[in-house]
Amino acid sequence: MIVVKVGGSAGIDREAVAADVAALSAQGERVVLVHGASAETDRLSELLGHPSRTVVSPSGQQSRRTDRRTLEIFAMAALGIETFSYVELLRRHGANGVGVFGALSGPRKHVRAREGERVVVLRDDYTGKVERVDARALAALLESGAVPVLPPLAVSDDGEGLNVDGDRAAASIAAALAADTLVILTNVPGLLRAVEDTGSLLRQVSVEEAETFAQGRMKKKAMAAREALAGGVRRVQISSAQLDRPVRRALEGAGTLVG
Amino acid sequence: MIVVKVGGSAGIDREAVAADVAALSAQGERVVLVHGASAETDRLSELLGHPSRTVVSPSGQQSRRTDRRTLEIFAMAALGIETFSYVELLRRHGANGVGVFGALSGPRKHVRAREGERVVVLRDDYTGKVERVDARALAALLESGAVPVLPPLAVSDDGEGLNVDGDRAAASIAAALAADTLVILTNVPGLLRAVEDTGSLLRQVSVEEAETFAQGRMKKKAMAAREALAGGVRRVQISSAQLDRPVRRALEGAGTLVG
Amino acid sequence: MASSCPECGANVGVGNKPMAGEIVQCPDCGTELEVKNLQPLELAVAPAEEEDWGE
Amino acid sequence: MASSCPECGANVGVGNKPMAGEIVQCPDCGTELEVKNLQPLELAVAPAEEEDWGE
Repeated sequence: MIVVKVGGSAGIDREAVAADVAALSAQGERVVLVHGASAETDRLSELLGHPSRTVVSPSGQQSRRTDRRTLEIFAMAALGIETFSYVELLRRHGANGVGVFGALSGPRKHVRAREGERVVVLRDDYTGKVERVDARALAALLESGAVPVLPPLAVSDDGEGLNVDGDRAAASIAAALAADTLVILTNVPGLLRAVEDTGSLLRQVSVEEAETFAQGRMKKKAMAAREALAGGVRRVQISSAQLDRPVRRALEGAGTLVG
Repeated sequence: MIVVKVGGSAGIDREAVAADVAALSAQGERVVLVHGASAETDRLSELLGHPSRTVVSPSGQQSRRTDRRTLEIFAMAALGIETFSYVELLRRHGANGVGVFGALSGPRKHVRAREGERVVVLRDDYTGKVERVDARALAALLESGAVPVLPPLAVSDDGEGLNVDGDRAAASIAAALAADTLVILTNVPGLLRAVEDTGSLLRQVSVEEAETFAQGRMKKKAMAAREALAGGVRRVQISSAQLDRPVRRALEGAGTLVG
Repeated sequence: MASSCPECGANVGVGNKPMAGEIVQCPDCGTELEVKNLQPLELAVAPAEEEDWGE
Repeated sequence: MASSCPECGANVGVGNKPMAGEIVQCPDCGTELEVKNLQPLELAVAPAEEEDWGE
């Protein structure tokens, strides 16, 4: 069993990823596909006149301000564009892709943000963390031959949709389903010793090294790797989505092996 | 096992429907919820500058012109707004709603439309009919305690999303899952002898009578009733979504019993 | 403008400004034909009429 | 403006233009407090800092 996380930034070739996942599925491999939604959300937010805003946490981490309207636009982009496209593309390449929303649950988070010199708790922020995965439902879908496709969207127990980090959601899913491998596909070759030098690829790192070298969004991927490995996943590979047959290349060792 | 179809027109109280489905699910009843998307699609189409267009079939039936851009907007509205909202609301009322896209397959249809005096085949029309239901996947989800929530969206074997009629999709699902009852909730009390007289409710009709009295969109519901009954579903009830506890009222006999 | 019927070979007139996708009937065999192409004019048997549409 | 700390009762000053949701620290017991309400000024223990966000 493999969980594949593919980023939501612009420039990701969805069809290359879908074709590769379909090929693995055809060989009898069980695959769950988790995807991002950032680029489509930004574009749709612009079109709908509610442009994306960034907030900065006290520790300096940037993230999307997710008020209710942004969450609604995020759902349209994540489910209505990304999940929709991956299910179309998986079917085009012979796999039974099934989009699933509602298998991920967790609490809404009390997010803090810097406002000038002050720090405030954002009360109307629909950001969350995955704490429970409906492994039974996902396993049942896998059992029936489907390739589940999940957006980075969870639901709180109060019945609120939540914007969650796709990498860490994929780690939770991989742990909950006792997957062998978590493949994280992104728009860089892997973990780089020096961020600006794409030649400085680290082929294998420990979790500690990963967290030391990771910058910006890669920090989340290092955190996801830690959580997946702690959850019993045997292998985490962070590799590029731009390669031909990107998933299989990652399984063959492309990018960075963490753990 | 019950399949509930709720319309996508404006004025439908989603929370009333979700609360009622959740109550049935809590009593151990297996329920699948299929919903429409017309009002949200019209609104989103306007906002995105691609206003909805209607085409008229040679027989005079009006329908949504579904070119590729409209299909994409339809997916954002159906999955990203309606399915998303129903999963939120079901969770709010204690049920494990799981949005599912990809369980319905079928061919793209060669749709004909009147263009002035002429009749043309619309080659780029993403409208379809449900021919296959992934009953294994849906049964597996029901088995795991979930309430599957499905948009009126199918996928063709060439991997194209398709706008399908929600009523007939619900009939196909009910037949495929050998459901006892198909409940169709809409914004009128039921099948009316005289369309303009909401007092002229027909409490019980044969399929032939249903098809005779049905006007406009109700024709689709009569067609769906025929297909469900022919597929082995024991009972079809067409009732109002505006009632308090609309699903249970329909099960208790509100609206029109067909068959 | 005219072209030959793919079914029976008869000559089928399509008026002076045919539209892509337009349905015309072969005057000889009565088959419903579709204007597949305009330049050059090409006719094919039209797909069967479907009675239903989407949402 | 000032209000009492819900933990230790000490008097907590919040400057003249506090913001809803603003975090302030109790000068006595050091607890992190959140401005729950402005009129009247009301303080509550702030939820724990979370290290991560969404997409």
